[in-house]
Amino acid sequence: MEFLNELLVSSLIVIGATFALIGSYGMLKLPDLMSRLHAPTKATTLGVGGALVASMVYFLALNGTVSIHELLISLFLFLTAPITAHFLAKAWLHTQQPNTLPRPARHDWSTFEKAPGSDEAG
Amino acid sequence: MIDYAILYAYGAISLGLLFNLWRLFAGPSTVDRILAVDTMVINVIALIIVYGIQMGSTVYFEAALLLAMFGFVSTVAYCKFILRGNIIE
Amino acid sequence: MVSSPPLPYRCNLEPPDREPMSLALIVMLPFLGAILPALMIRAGRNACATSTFTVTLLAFLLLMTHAPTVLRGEIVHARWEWVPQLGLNVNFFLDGLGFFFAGLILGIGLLIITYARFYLAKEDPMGSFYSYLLLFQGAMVGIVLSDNILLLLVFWELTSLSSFLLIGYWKHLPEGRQGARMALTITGAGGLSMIAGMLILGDIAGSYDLSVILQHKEAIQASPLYLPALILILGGCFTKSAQFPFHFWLPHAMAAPTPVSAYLHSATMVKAGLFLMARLWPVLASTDEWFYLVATTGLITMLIGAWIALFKDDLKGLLAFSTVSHLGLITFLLGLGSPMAAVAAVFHILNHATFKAALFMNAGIVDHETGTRDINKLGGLMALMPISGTLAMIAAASMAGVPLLNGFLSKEMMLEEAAHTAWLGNDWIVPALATLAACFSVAYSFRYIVHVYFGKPAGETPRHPHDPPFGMWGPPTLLVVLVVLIGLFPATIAGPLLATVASAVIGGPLPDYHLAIWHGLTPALGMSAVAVVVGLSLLMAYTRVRRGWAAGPHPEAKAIFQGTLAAAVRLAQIITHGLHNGSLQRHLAFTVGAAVVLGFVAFATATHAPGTRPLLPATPVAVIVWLLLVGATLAVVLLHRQRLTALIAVGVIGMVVSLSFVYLSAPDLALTQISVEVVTVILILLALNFLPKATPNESSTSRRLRDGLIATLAGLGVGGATWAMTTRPGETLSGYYLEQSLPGGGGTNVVNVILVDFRGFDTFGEIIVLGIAALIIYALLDGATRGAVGRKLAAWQPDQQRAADRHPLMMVVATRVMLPLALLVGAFIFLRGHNVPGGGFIAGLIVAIALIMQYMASGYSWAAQRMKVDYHALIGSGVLIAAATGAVSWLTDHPFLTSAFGHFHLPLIGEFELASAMAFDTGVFLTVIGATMLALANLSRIGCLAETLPLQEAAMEPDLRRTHPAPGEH
Amino acid sequence: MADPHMPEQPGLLRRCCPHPLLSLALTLIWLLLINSFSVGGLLVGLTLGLAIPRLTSSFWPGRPRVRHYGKVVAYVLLVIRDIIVANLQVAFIILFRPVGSLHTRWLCVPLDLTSPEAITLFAGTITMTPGTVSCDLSADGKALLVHCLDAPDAEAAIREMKERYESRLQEIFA
Amino acid sequence: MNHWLIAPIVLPAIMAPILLMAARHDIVLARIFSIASVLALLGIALALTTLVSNGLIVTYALGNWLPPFGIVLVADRLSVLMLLLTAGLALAVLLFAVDGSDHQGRHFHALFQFQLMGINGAFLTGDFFNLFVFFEVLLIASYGLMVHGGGATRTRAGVQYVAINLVGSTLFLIAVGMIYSVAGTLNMADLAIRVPHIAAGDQALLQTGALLLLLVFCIKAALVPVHFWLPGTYANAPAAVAALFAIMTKVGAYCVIRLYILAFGADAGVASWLAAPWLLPAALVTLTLGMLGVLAARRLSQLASFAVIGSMGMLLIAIALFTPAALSAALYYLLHSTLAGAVLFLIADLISRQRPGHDDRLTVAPRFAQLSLLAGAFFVAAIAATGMPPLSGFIGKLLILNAARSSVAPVLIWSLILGTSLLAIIGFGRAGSTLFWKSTGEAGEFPAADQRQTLSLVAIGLLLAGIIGLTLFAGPLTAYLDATAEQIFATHHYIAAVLGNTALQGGIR
Amino acid sequence: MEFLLSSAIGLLTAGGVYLILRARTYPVVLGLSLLSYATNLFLFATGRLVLDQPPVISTLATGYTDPLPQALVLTAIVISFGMTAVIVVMALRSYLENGSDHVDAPAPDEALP
Ligand code: NA
Ligand code: NA
Repeated sequence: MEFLNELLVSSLIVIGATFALIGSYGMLKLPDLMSRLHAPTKATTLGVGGALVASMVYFLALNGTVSIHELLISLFLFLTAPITAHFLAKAWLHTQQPNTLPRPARHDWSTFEKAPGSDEAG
Repeated sequence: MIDYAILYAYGAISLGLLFNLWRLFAGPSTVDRILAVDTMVINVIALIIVYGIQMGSTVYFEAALLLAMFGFVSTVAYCKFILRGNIIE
Repeated sequence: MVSSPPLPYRCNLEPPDREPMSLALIVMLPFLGAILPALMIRAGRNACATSTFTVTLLAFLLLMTHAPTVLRGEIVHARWEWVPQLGLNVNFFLDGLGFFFAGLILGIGLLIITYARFYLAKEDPMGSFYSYLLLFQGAMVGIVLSDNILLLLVFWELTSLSSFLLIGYWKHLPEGRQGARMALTITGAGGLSMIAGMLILGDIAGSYDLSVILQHKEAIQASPLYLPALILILGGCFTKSAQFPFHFWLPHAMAAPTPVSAYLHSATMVKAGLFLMARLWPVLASTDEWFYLVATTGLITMLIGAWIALFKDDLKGLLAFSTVSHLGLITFLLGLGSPMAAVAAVFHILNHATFKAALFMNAGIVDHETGTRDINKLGGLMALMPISGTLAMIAAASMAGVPLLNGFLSKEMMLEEAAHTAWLGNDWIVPALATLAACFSVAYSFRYIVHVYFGKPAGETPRHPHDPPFGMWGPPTLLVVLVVLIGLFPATIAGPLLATVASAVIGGPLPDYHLAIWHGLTPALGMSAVAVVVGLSLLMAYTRVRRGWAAGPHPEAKAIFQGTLAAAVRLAQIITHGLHNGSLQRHLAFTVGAAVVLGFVAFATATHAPGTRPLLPATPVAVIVWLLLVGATLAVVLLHRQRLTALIAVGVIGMVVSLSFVYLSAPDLALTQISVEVVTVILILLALNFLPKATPNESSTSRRLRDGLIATLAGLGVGGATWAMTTRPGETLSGYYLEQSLPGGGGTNVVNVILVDFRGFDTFGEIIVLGIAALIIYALLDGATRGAVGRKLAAWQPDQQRAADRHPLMMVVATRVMLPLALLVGAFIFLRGHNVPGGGFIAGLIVAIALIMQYMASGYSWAAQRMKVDYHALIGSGVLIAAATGAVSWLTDHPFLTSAFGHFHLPLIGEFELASAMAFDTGVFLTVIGATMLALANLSRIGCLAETLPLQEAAMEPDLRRTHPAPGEH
Repeated sequence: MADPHMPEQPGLLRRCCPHPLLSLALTLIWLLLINSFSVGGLLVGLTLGLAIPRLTSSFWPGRPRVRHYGKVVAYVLLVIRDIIVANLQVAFIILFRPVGSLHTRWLCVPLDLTSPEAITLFAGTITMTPGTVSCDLSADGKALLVHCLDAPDAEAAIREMKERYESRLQEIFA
Repeated sequence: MNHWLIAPIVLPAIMAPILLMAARHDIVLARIFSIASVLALLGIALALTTLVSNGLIVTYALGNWLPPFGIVLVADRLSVLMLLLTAGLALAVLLFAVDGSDHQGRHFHALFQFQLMGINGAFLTGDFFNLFVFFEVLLIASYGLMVHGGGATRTRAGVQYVAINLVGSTLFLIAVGMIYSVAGTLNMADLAIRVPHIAAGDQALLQTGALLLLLVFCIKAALVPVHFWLPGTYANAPAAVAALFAIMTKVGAYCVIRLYILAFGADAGVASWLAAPWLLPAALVTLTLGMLGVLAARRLSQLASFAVIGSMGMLLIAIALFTPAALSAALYYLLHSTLAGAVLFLIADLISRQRPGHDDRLTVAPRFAQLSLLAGAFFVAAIAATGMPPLSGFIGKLLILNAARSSVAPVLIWSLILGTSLLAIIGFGRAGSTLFWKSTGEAGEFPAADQRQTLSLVAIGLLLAGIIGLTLFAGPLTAYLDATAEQIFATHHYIAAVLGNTALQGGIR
Repeated sequence: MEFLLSSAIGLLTAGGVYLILRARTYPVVLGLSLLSYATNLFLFATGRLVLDQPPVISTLATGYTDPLPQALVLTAIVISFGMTAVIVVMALRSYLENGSDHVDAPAPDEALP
């Protein structure tokens, strides 16, 4: 039982760490920002997740304490990672002004066009 | 066994951090640098959790929690700065 | 508990004082009375002059009440303690010398006051004139009555100050201002030199009391410090009495109104130096050093003053240089060191005062009546101003040394002494030079008479002259009467006084002397005769002599002095403004440089040994963290000109430092660092919005190398110190805290217990720092919304292209969800802080960040509308709660911030703890929120003001339902 | 922090507990945070769960109208599964696919969702799942700009996103 | 337990938030509160003076934690004297500010109170990390006061001031760290006991730390070469603030006196009199540069700034002699130079206000209102500042000269002190004649400024009265200061008061 | 480990000093930040380095680190945070007033208009 726990914890740690590494590696390898953006926002999420689950299992099994507050970290990461990516993408759109973008039906993307009804002048 | 796993994790995450550091230097754009730092924060969270496992202590949990909660705030702030200049309008 | 050490300068209060008050009153009356003229001037000029006169008269009469005592050879004392530790006490004594000078000062003062009433023009502020005059008078009387050389110094410098005011009285005249400053500079310098001299003298004698010092001739002259003391004291005397080479200030002080010149520069102030030499004569004189210093200086001054006086066309200039010459004469006499010469000196002081004051007043009359003092423009005034002319003739003849007048008598005595004086073994040079000086003296004296009152008028003078009112010629008449009377009956008129004074100077038995017109055919008579003949010949041949003089070099002392001063000022400005060029870069380079030098030298010069503490292994994680830190630091330095990038890199450093704290067993620090980092980044970004986005490269390569060198040294220093510290074992107080934390502080998180309990006072100060920071930020930003800055801000244009949407939807929604979660975490961190990492500070930052996220997501006005909290009040209440928590312990008579805690048991809930530290931490919590929010909210408010658009109410609502476009709008 | 200018004056229960679901969630999260269960902890959690929504109610002008709570759970499970798959796929791409062989492209995904919460959730889901990042919203909120790391067929990708996530979200937020 | 001991810190610390909350929008109320607080501080300082004047050293263990574990406040003659000086100066300065300049920006009174809290704390604390905290309190409050009212040059000078002081704070922490790392304590008295027992191998760290700390204090005390911040700061600060800052330089001097006699004085073994060889030369150069600056100044406030630098040089010369007599002289000079420096800034400001367009520059300008009144005030202040008789500057100078007799370089010290006095006399003479005399020759007059200045003049009068008081009562005062100096040198009294007699007897614990 | 920390602190110091010697307020602010990191780590190091012995009293603990430096560093962090905020805003105000963020004021006598 203990061995199984150890095995589980160890594999979770290894999996998490591997994904963390892959994410960072992708960020190094991929050629342009938009591609690079895929690497960390995905891989590292699982990377941290793996480590967190490992931690939960570890403290449950080895200490006998129910440690589930690690879930909170995941909750926050899940809440924030899309925002981060969204902003990075918008910042990239704003600085690069790519002309190959598909355009939506009536209005442009909000990075380039103000929301209708917004009373911002100029 | 866990010790080896942890050692592996340290190596992997550290390598990842070095990659991030490289991206921080190389850029080329500021957005790339922000991305590098954002990823770094995630890796650091992972590192702290693994360190907590190694030390068998939950005393480091809050550090990871705060990084998770607020790591993104600076990233968003940097991006907002690039987008609008004024981050609180 | 502390007993005063035995003080060497404590004075003894015997013999019993006789009428001590009246003596002090003589000194104090002019000071006290100085306010009168300033007040009485409102009642008119006569009232003003009368009050001044009355004050002086009172002092004079008081002095005269002591005349019998003094003439009996007795000394009156009066003493009060002032600064006994220093030996500076208010001790006065009145002996012959003091009496003589005080009488001179007050007596001539009375005449001057009368004269000035008529001399001063309507537009001259008479009130301040008389005030200054009385101040000066008091200071002078103080000098001559002081029985304490430090007190004497006080009065000495007061004469410099009050004469500064008097010389500069005619503020509109540049000559007056320059003359005043020159006089102040020279006499001030002399005064400083005298301070040193007096301190040494007092030290040798063991007391600063003159009456004590005068008893210690042998000790003083035997002391190795005698010569320095002598030189320094003479520095004061020579400057004050305008001795060569310090003589040049006196003629320039003539820019003062004539009453001032007559009073200060003939009768009184310039005599202060002579007085002091006479005063200290018993203990300082009759050494070779004294002779060569004093007699030589006097002789040279006598000669040079007379020579220059001959060629001065300004009446007052002529008189001024003649004064210089006569002062030299007296100095010369004092310098001879023989009792006989001392008697002659005293006698000449008296005589000079009478004829010179009369002559000054006469010059003033001429100036007053004709509107000029230029001899070349004057002539033949005898016919127009017979009274003045007669007075001038007598006084000038006395000055020339014409028999039957008092000047003759003392000059004769001087020549007699000179005739017997050898200088470095040479026995003709002194008599020869003295005779030569006498020749010049005769020449300029007669020039004064001949070129002003005789001959034909040189031309039309600015005003048509006639004899002035009695008020102006009365006082000189009185003096001229004295000139004649003393000249005719010296022994009767001046004899007793002279004897008293001379014995006070000599401090021993008087020499055998006779005050008489005829002494027989002495060498002096011959020298006098030569002087009259040669002097008159010089005057006959004046045009030619003058031409010869004009051909020679004329070192203009004023120009040299002013040049020197200007050069000194310029040098001072080069040094000062060159050094203090307002460059922060320089300031910081000096500061860091000083630290580096001090640090390295201190370390190298003290004993040190390598540390013995076993080193911790460098784990791979540590190496990686280290690499990250190094990389990020290099990134900051190398990329610092791209400001946003540099900030990002700084953020990385902050994170790595937090990670290091985690790694090195400091979870509280890690939490704090993480939270602080976020707020700092937001703050800097808010500011950076308005700042340039890049830093220009302005430093030269050499500058960068210099800075790099300083930086490297500083880094090596601090790094080395860290190494030295961490590698050696050490013992600290920490054991106590670990031991006491739970039983004494009621918490298991020792760091938190230290913060809120053991060293809660630090934390109290720390939250106040934070609160102040926020207040300053508020004040700075609030000020930026107004005035020129406010207009600049309103006209501000963003310097970068801006994306269209201000509040991306996803962010708005996410932060709404985050807010309650973050608050919950904040509460969690707050509540647990006492026992595990956390606490009020971190919790406050968490809450603040959560709120700031709302601002970022939805904009300033939207969030500000929903934040009805007054951040000022939040800061205030935070500090007050913390203070109140501390003060509660006063109720039980415990010191501020004494904590209390208890464990309680409630059904269902179980064991829980309540601690006063929680209340304290609440204060911390509130202050942190208030401070952070006040700072950030006001920064964003500035951002809003800079936008051209008005503050909006609801545009940032995430409610697309409301803002959805009408079809076909685009 | 309560805003006195809030328009509605709801009843007592509503005033005390403006967001019951939120209160419940906060209480649970509190228990997560303190990492142990005790009556005292629960009481504190309940207090905070009630207090925090009250304090922050002015930041929550309207609450999201969730119709089917049951489907929320199903959706979460689906997304977690997809995230794991996504991670594997992306890891494979990063490690083994040559950069030149990727079909990176931009997609314009038309939106049927209207509520901000739903749109956010949809965009978030897309970002967290295979090889896609939602980059921008159109100014009128009716289209989502998505970047794909490797999408050979654009139409298929759009269809999959809409069917797999948007339709489910539409059911949840009705 | 004498709770009055903490009142000088807690009272302003409470008053400031009250001002924030109750009187933020009511300047009149704020003024009343602020003045009342300063008056109370004055009363407390007087009460404490009577408490310690018999030689008693009173301590106050915060949080009831015994030193060296908790923070302790120590009131002895020296610290109470500084409290009294601070309160007196603050009263005058506050009256001056209340005449209008307090309303030119936000939060003047709250910052003022916090400033007093910081200064008082620095004087009272017996713990050198707590000293750091109070340094920061007083510094940050001074940052706010310094830029009060804003303006281009003032804010720029403010940035410089802050930057320099932040570097100073950094150094402070490094120095404290070095000392703590080998001495293991933060309590000054405890440090004094431990220093002589510190191993030879650790001496380098200890002494380096102590000297770096000295540098920090010297930055505050504006000693060359770390004085550069002062002219720009003082000359650009609002006058009332510059006047208040006269006490800030004294905080640095106070710390030197306190720490380097207590912990690095006669009993410190190999670290004895650590500060002296560095301090004396620097002080001599400071005196020279300061007085040269007086000669070179182009504005009256600049002149006053350099006069302050010079006076700090003079003060630190006396301190650096490290004898009771010299220290007594130093304390007298400290009192004197604080008042003299402060009043110069106030006078400069009044003059500046009357000469729009010319301000306080030493240039010829038309005649201005109140010329004779201000000229008189300036004359008295200048006499004091140059050390001319009969005012306190002269007495202070004599005391220092007297004390320097037995020093290592009496001739040099005497020559410099007297020589620089001449520079000061010339400088002040130039300034005064330009401002008050030359102007009368110019045609025209400035329009009479319609401003209420009664309180400003009262403030100036108070300070001048203080100077005259120092002069008149120099005898009893020097006796008191002699006793104070003796008390400071009798370090065992201080140590026993803080740690108890056993600490002394037992040596290191 | 000690060497890593020492060299890191040294590097941070060097970087900070180099930046505070620059001519614009912004790098000076960053330099001061770097210096404050260095100082905080330095002050922290006065308690010597210890791994996994947090200053939290517990029955499981094998030892404790010196808690006092940690408390001091906490105070120092908070104070330097406040100071940084002030200098940032003051630099901003100065820039708005002067139109330049150069750190060097004009020479004192030129300071007046
Ligand atoms: Na804590
Ligand atoms: Na995705």
